[in-house]
Amino acid sequence: MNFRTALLGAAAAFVLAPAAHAERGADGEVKVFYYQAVSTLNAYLSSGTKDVEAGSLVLEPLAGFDQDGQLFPRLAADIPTVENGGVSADLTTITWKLKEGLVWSDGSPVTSADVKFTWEYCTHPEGGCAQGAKYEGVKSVDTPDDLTVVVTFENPKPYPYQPFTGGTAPILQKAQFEACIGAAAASCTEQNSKPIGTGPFIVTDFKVNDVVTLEANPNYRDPAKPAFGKVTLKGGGDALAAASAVMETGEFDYAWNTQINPEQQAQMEAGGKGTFVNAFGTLVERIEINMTNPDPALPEGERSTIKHPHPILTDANVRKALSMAIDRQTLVDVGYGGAGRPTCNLVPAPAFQASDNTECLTQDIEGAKALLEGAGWTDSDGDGIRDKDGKKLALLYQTTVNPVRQDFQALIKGWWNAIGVEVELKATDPSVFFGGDAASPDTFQKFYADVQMFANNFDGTDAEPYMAQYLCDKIPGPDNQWQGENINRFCDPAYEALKATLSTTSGIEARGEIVKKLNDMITKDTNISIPLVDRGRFSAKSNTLDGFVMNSWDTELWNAQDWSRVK
Amino acid sequence: MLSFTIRRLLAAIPTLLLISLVIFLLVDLAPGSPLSDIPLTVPPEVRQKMLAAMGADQPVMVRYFLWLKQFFWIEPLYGIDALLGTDFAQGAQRIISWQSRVPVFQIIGERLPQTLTVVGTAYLIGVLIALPIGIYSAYRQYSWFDQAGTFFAMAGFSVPTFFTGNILILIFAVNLGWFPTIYDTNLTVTDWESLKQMLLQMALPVTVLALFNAAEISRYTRSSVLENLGQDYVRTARAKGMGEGKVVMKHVLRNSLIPVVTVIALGLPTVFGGAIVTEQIFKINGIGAALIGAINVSDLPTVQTVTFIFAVLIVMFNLIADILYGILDPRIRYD
Amino acid sequence: MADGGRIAQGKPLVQVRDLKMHFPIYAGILRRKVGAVKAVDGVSFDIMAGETLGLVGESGCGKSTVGRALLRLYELTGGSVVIDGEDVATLSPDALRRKRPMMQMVFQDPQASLNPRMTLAAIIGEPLDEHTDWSDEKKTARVHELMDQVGLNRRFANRYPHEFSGGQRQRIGIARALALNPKFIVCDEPIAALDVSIQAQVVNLLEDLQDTLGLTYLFISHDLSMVRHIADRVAVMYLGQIAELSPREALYARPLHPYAKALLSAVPEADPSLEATRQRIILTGDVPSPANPPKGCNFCTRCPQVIPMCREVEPKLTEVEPGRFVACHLVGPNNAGGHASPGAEVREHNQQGELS
Amino acid sequence: MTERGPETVTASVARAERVRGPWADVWAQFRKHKGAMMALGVLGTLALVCLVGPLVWRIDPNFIESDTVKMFKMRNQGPSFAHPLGTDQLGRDMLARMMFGGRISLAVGTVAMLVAIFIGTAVGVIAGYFRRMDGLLMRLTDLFLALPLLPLLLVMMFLFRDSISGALGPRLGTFLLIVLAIGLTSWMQAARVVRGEVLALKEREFVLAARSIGTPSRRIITRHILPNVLSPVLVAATLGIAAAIITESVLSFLGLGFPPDFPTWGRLLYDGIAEIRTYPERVMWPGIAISLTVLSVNYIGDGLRDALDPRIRGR
Repeated sequence: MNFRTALLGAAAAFVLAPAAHAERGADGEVKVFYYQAVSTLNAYLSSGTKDVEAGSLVLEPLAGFDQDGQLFPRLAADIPTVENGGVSADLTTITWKLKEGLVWSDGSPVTSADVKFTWEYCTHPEGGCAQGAKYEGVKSVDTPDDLTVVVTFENPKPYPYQPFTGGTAPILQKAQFEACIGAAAASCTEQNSKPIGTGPFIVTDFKVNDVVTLEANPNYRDPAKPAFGKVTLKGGGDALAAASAVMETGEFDYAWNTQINPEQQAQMEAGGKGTFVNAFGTLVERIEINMTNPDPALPEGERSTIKHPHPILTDANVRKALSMAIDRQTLVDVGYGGAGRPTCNLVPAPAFQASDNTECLTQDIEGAKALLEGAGWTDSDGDGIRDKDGKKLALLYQTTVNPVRQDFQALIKGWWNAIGVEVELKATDPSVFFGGDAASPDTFQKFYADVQMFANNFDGTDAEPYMAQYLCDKIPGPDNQWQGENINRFCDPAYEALKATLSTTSGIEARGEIVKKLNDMITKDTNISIPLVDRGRFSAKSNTLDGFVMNSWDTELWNAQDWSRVK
Repeated sequence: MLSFTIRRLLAAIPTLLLISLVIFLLVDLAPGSPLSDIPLTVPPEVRQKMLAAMGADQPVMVRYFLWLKQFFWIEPLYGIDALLGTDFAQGAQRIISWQSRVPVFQIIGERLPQTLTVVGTAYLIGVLIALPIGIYSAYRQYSWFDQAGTFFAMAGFSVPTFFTGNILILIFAVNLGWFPTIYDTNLTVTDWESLKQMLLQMALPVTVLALFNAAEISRYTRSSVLENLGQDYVRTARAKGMGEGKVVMKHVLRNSLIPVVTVIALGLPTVFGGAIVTEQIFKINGIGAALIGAINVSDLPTVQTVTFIFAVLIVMFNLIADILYGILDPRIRYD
Repeated sequence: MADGGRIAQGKPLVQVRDLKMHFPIYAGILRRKVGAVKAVDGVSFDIMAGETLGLVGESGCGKSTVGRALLRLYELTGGSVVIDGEDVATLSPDALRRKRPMMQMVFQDPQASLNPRMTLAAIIGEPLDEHTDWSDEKKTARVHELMDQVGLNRRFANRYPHEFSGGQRQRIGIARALALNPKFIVCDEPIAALDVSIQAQVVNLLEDLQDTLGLTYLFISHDLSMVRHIADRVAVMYLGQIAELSPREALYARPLHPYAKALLSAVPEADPSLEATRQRIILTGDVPSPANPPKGCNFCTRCPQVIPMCREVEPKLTEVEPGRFVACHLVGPNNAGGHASPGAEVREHNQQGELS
Repeated sequence: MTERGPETVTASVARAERVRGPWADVWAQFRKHKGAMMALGVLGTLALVCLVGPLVWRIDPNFIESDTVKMFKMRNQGPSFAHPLGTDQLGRDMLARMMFGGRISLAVGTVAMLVAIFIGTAVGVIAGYFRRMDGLLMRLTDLFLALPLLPLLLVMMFLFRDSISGALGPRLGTFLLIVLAIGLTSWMQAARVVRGEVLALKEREFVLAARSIGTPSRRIITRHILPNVLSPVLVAATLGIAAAIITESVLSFLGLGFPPDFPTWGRLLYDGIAEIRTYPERVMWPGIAISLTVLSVNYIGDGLRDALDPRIRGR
């Protein structure tokens, strides 16, 4: 795809462009479109990406991730490491220093008490904090002085940068939120809609699920920024309308997540009013394979549980053949265009932990047929479907209702039919599929199908919790109300051991090597998960918006303070 | 009449209570979870805590009675407080949206103006178009005007609004660029320029909705007028030598508009429902869009409250239609 | 009361005793029953086989209700209606259905009483469908026979009611009533909706049919001249009760009940000399509401000859002369006609009467 | 006592004296309605194409070239001799898909309407005819009218889809479920109209006349009430087909319609809207098909109403 490389080049050009702002608020209004409208600006009450990103215009964490996934200080003076003494040698404490002279938008100083309060706010048992995972394993947060925060972990943390980093874990002002802790969190409408922050903008008006109006923060730490005096963050509609509003009608300067089909991408780009920007992170569309038997004839409570191994998919050759039959580039060209790239890995980025496995990228129908033939799966009754020991190669293939996924289903069904596998398709409403309702038969955790397709990723750049999903004790079943994350019901002692090693290994490179091995065990070696497409972030940007840099590791609005109007 | 009205109002109470229970159970049975749109990166324990904080893990009847209390007691108290500056509510828990943690009535208050502006204007224009067309069509039955009017009406409710709406957007907003594609809810009319902008952004949705409404009402008007034109009293009036204009305007219209008025009253609440589709197509963040959005993320308090308000509207307008009929048609006596 | 209305000749086909038909009134917010419209309040009479009993009275006096109650088209509030030995008021639904063929009805509005979606043949044939298991041919033959009987051209069998004139429609209604060879027919104002020129034809048809088929009629009408023409005996109703029941000639020559007098004074005389001296009695006041009839005699509020007793005691229908029954305190068996002097009568000549 | 309707009598009489039965009158009147005749032609053509078309045009509507090079050549083609309506983004033949979708949409519309009309007429007649049932049934109707039908439909689809699909197979099961769900949520208007008519009819003397003859209630209803409510029911039915076809498309929107490899016009239209900028014809084909069908059905209803009303017919 030629235009994709062009896009990457364009993105790079913006990074290099000098930020030549003269004066705060001089460039007037910037209009931003989030087709999934913003519900709240408090990231601790909603982990919806749209809410986190909108909130990031106002609230900031101690450190954020840049476009390459590198941590950079926001409220912190610098990034603590073992080398600079910020992280203790036993990996149990991390000490953050706040920038000096920081003030909230109301003019009061930012202190370590605010940071500590934020931790208390999110870990209160009745608060229902959506980002509780960010503070997992934190034993205490101490404030030796106004500018110093010491986070102590219960166990050594090889990766101590989870708390207070990224758009999902911003710092709240203690004075404002003091009364909103615990069960009162939901009643604090005013606070959640108009939080006092340190970011470049402050909220002037908030219409729930509709539009947020912001203006430049008069107390922002860089007196020349932001260049825009006003931000309108509009919501509602769909991706196509969002893309059109930037690329065709020019009503908006930037539209988030404009995932539309490739033909329309090309047509809109030709209009010349804007460009699509993309960046690849860790979101991977994949087919997950059920290692247990989902046969509806089994009694409820035993269906899709480890009691009954899958009759055909436990055969590694079948899984491999299924993967070989897929042409991932075609999937990208049909469904994603610039918003995707084919991949064979569950952890496709950042580079230090992304496996170089590319052997699946070439479709090999004949090879798949031969593999099945060799494994004893032959078409003994001449109906076009392979069988072995009286078991037919017939699969129920489920996913969510989504035009791209239905196209994928149709294409993959065709390829699998070509290698002698019968496929029945099923599509479930996403709110049910991802709903996690233990009573519903259609959730992805219940997995009452043979294979299922969806996308998953991990927060930030640390893949450890992500790889932990494939541990034996995370298998969902009736005993844990189907809440586990190991939806393949994969269980391998070698994998368990390697994952344990990761938990005690520090050092980016060393951890990256382990993640690569874990990744290969799940994909290349066992094919229990068949990665298809690395889905990037894909948004539309007006040609008159300057300074925008796409970021797939933090919020897309991460550098809104640097935006300006093209002169 | 008064006794009838009071009796109907009293009868509406158990009906509404039953409706609220049915809606609550339905919405509760409906597939989906309030946490389905949060990323998979959020672990199960955190999800459990979030559910508990929403109160979503409570048994359904507990939530129902809490909702009843909030809807019929606490929210009115807040309403009184807001009007009179009193403090009867004393900070009692309001109906809070699970998704946004904002009181549902605040959301409704923010959304209603958009819906009323667009739906109200469309309905009004629809009625204004429909009446003359319906009357004249009936008066000149089988004339070319009637044929054209019939075709217009038929086409109006035959062509799905999501089809016409999208085509109109493509032609007039995208290709010609005459109208905006996104409805600006922050726009307030202060001067000629903003008025022009308002009219521009309302043009397409109002056109689509008004045509749809006009189609239906003009059909009713036509058949009602036709029925009356065939009555003896019209023949008598003509025989008396009364002018055609007077016959139609004075006699026929007065009698034939009675059912039309009730149809118009009955139609109003259903228009809110129909507007859901229009709001989706034209990206108007009105009450219908709020409902669809809430359904999509299983935001039960919002779905329950908004649908119940729709139900109240329907019951209310049914009553209004009945009373109107009684007032307008002397033959109808309710006691 | 027990044997009111019986006359010596013939044997009664229909015996009505203390017939009551009350329609409840609900009012108020809770729709409680607050009273009843006493449309028919204690009516008794007999109809002899082969005779025509005229039932007259002003609009709203309950005469049509009597007719419908007789055929149990309403569930009676009280009383009994014995037709040919069986009490229609208490028959089980099944027995009632079997009873239906012998008692039929001709309705007032020939337009409304015919189903606009059925052809003439289907309308006339409906009773046959319901009560016989005849073959189609036999039914068709019977329908044609009936059409001949009422003077309808057979060619019209497939037409719909709207294609006929009022008189023709009433013939259809009569043919339908005759289909099952009934003995007793209630004619509920059968001519009220017809042109005068047609009225005579229909009445003559009814008379002819009575002669040939031996029918018994209850002829309900407010047209006193027509009743005089067709009825053998006449009952005068006022406000749900019978005021007077007398043989036709006697009644028309010398009405006894003050109401009957007033009513009959409105009938024009054919003889111009008599017509010139006819004295019209104009009643004053309004008819009381049947929901709230006056205490005592129902007619006491308007009676020109009212005495204090009338306002206290309800008069009973008694035989004051052979074959003549009157419900009036002034007209006892001993003083029949004794108070016939028109002392308190108001004489007027204008036409604004209460009688239609 | 045999249960013979009036038609039998009429028919035999007709044989004897008149060749033209009442339905011939209806047809004669119907033919005068130009719009209705044209609509009948259009609908007939559409239905014929959908029903017979696939026997002639034998391309599998779900056929995708598994060889990706060939598949790419076949994608997004405009109208051509090989594909008169072009192909979609996966190279599937649009004509075949349209014909296949038409079958489902027409069937859903018709059957769902029948269900709705059956329930609506039954409720309306019972409520109007039997006083004791009136209050209860009308409250029930109000209740249904006041319910938010979208969630109701969703719940019905959710609760019963698996069990019905299990018993009858995913296609027949889903079909029945959709049809029943639409029918069960759209009978109220018909019920109210019918009840009103029945209340008025019940007071007409011909009903009284039938009772005096001894016609039992059930036959008064079938013989005298039902034929006279035919006109409003037909109007309701035409609107019902229209509504059902559109409701089915809305369900397809929400992913609760047929399986994804089972195209209906509603689903094709919805899929097409995502590509309206690049391939507007993908929206136009199903959009026009739905609109034409619904328009035709409405016109036919209009013509039928005129033709069935003896008062109009007499003029």
